Amino acid sequence: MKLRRDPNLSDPDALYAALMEAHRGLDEAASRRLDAKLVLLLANHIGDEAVLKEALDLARGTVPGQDAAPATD
Amino acid sequence: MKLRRDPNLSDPDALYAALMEAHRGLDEAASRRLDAKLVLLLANHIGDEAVLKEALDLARGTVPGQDAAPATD
Amino acid sequence: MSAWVPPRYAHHVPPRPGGVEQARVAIVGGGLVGLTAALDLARRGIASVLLDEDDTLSTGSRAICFSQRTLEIMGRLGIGQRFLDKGITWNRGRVFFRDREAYSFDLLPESGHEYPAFVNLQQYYAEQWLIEACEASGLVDLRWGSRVTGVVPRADGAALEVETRSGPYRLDAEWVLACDGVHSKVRRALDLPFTGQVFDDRFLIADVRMQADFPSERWFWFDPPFHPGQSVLLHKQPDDLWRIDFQLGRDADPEAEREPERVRARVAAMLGEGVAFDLDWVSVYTFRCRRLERFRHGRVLFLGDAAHQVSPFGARGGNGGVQDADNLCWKLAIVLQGEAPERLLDSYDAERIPAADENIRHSSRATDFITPKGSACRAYRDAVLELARDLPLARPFVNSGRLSQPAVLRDSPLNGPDEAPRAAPPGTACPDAPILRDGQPDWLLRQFGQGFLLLAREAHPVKMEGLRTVELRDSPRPGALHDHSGLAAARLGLAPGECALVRPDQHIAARFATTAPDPILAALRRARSL
Amino acid sequence: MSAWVPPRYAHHVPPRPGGVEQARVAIVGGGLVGLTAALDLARRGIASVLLDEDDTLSTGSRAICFSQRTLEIMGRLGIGQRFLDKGITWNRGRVFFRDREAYSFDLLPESGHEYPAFVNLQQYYAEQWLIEACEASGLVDLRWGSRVTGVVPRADGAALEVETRSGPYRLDAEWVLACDGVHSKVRRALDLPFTGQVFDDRFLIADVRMQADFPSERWFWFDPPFHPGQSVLLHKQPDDLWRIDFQLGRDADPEAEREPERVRARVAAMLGEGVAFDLDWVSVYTFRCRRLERFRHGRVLFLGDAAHQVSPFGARGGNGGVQDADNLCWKLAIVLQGEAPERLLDSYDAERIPAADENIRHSSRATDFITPKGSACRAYRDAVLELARDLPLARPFVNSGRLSQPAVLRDSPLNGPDEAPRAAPPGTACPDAPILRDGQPDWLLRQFGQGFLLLAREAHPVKMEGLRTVELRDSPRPGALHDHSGLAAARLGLAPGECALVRPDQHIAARFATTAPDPILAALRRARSL
Repeated sequence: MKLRRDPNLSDPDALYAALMEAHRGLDEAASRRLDAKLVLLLANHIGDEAVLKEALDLARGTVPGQDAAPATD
Repeated sequence: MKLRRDPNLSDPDALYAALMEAHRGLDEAASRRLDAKLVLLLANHIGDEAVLKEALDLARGTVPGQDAAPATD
Repeated sequence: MSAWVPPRYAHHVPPRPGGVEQARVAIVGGGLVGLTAALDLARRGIASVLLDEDDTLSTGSRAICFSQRTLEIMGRLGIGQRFLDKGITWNRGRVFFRDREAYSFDLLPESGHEYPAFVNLQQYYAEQWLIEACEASGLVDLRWGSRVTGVVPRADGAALEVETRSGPYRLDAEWVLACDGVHSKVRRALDLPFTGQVFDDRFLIADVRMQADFPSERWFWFDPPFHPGQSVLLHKQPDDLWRIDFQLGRDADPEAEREPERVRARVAAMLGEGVAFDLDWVSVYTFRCRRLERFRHGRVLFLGDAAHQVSPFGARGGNGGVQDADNLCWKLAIVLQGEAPERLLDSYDAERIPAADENIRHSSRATDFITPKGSACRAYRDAVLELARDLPLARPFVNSGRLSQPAVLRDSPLNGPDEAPRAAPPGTACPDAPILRDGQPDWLLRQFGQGFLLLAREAHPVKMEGLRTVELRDSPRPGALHDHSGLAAARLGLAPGECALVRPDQHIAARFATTAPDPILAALRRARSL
Repeated sequence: MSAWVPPRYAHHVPPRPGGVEQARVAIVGGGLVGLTAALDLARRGIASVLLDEDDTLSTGSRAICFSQRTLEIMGRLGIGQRFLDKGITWNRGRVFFRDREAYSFDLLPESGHEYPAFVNLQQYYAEQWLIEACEASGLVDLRWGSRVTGVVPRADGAALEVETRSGPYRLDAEWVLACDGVHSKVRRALDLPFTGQVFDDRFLIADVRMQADFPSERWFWFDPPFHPGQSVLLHKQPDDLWRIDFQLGRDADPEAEREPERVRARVAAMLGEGVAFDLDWVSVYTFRCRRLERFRHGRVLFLGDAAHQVSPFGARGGNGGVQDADNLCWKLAIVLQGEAPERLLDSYDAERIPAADENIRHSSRATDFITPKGSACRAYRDAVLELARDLPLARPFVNSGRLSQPAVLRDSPLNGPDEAPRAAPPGTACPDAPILRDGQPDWLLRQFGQGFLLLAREAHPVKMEGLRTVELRDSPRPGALHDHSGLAAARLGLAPGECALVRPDQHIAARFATTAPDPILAALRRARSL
């Protein structure tokens, strides 16, 4: 399986807002743990190591985007 | 769909090591961005808002674990 | 091009200073929303008295972006073409992060609409055209230089204390529409709480006059080299004016930031050396996202900023207020005309409070994205922007303002059945589409008029009381609209034989699988709270 | 119980001080690994000279946890039962985070093995039993008080300079096994780089003698209240001894931390007031994870800590070294016996370097988890521990040491075909299982002896040169092993008619769908590098 690179959420704003709300009021260490937990929970849910590696490479910026055309949508 | 609560990775140590390796040498802000990117990439891949909400609730600790039995495996 | 000089309107002179006058409808506030309401009522044959403390138009670009839905409303009111002729049409936005473009987007990739996604226009032009149309209607008593100093609500209306240069008087109105803005005197007179979220960041608006070759696009910079750590928004306006919004941060000194030399330095840093420009208007502002608990208080109804305040990101202030007027005026008109009970006006709350909440939600989220507080918010914001260039999946998260969309009144008590659910469910503003009328190109929404309407595809409904019928046909037919492109049927999701009940504000009230009259008439009664 | 007093062995007196002696095999270092190698060679009929600079056993618990695979090797060498009789058997581990248990785990939930997952035992007991068995074999020339001061490699062996109390001498050995530990003199004499990752944290080991009712489990605390911010590991040993490892952090002063009163205070904080205990042994250590580039250098071969160093988390030091000996000795024996070419020894590198890398990888990862550096590492570590109590999915991430598992020699050049891939592919240490022999309960691995073996299920292979055959039968049959529980077939993944070629070190070399002799003999040749 490959990591999805197309938008795949019905309401990305709602997810983003929920993430921001979850971090609200946390101290720095707790905020970092929250992200770490999310990464681990979501990674475990996905389970597919190839997908996770692709996500990690993209997050690190070590893989050039496959979208070589001008970045428009 | 529900968030998987059972171990679902063939090599969790390898994923964990890859995460640590990805963070190595990053300053605090870059390290935070890396986690944020991972959360967003994985969340988009999953796409299912109910699963993501469950993960967010678990990460925040706002939902009691469903595993009420003594924590052994 | 020389600077535009606003008109001055004559101060109203009350015929009997110190006396008492009557009005069926008093509108407080002659800005964009109050004028729209006055014209909408006039189009429905309802006279109103409009009170405005000033004697001229607003200054500066202000509600610069007029959305497609607002333009359609202005079209219904008869002045849509003026917006098209004068306004700067744009559909494309570009987002920059630091020193490069993150991505660009089209707001309305589809053609086949009379109006574009947005036009940019100084608010004063819109006000001027509305005033001209109000005056021409003969039904709007425009009273400039008239300050409301007191409001006493009553069961049958409200008593307004009005001050003029020539002295005070009392205006007893059966209905009061409070359109007097974010610092609404009516709201304060009624001592109504106006609560919500406070944002600390200060912003600077500069209207800059110059010859420049930026395209007609919305450009948004996150953390640009010329204004590090902050955001900047650029919009083109008519008359060689450019609107620039600079985020200033929380610690900015508003007095110092208004100094022309300081503003000029900021603009020069952005435009680069050697670009000549004049400052046309400058404002430093902060904002909140808040609203009244209810917009209807008996015979006093609140519209626009008087009812709800949003952040400027998303052009949801002016457009939201125009939709308030669009929603309220047909209801008030048929109540005054005896065709509906007064309780119909409760649906103004039921419909426009969710819409206001949607606007507040979107504009709050945009503000959180544009002015991230705390390391997590900033990390996610910058993560999104870094990913957006290469990864389409990240772009929906980029939030430089969710630009105003017409509210879908999903849960309205006025909505009837959805017998054939496809596109455009009940509560949706009816989408426009090109049609042929008698073989001539025209637009669907232009055919709607000001009343209730039954829009049927490939059907010939029986005549029903209080309901005009419009037939959409797949091929030319006398007296029917020819949906030659198929876009009308597609956007409405109407199969042959199906029909939709459309309200006077062009929102779909109900959808029917057949043109059998009983359910249609039941829905028409429901849409009038009968 | 009084403290155990280690034996003293007589210093070796060279017959001709200053002279030259010969040996086929010289083993440098009489610790756990050197003694295991000497005994393994002896079991195969190969005599060796073992040189150790000291005259007694090691002190303290040291390589405390002996894994199942090590116990099986000791079983093959004839001393497995002593480990079972004396050692503390444990299968369960508990992990605590701050003030509560995060979870617990079973290392070997399945029964049907002669040996448990681990026994805990002071290293000196293992050494003592090995020495006794070496002495009894008559094939090991144990030379105590013999320090190697120089090594000169040659094409046909190496010249060792040996110092004794009675004077020096030279030992010309055809083969040298360097088992002289992390500070290997042989390695230094050959000037071989020994490189890898440095870890800065200091740890304290305390062997504590007390009467306590902790169960026979491995307990690991992350950030416990009695030792905040650090980790602690508790293991039970025989003789009322308890091994406690305290993480001390990077800035600890090793001299000060060794002070008995300081150690006593740490132990008392952990055990609580009123628990009487004696300190038996104390050590402060740091560690690295590193290895030689190659373990074979001509006729000099490196084993155990002399070849590779790991962190102590996971019990991979001692167990890894014992597996080195297990891997090397049969190869060296058949080379010396003329049954295989010298190049067979290259497979020691090919097989044990990946195994060492696996041990280093696991122990490095555990160290990273136990001693997180930087905010991201700590956040993930604590996130895992917080989630682990309620969510099974988080538990596999908890890494308090990945306890030693036998290496699977997947990519070994000695591996033959896998004609019927199921469980236990070529390269796997053959799993044990209960069987009946002549109706009597016994264990599968006990039947294997020291040579190559063909293990067939429900088949009667023809007699093949150099290959003993063992038949597994589903029902009793004279001369065959009765797999009464079916566990042998299941764990080996052998269907009826299939067979597996097993090496002298009990590793599966190849698997066959039938007992046709040609492919089997080809695999046997390959497993001997012929």
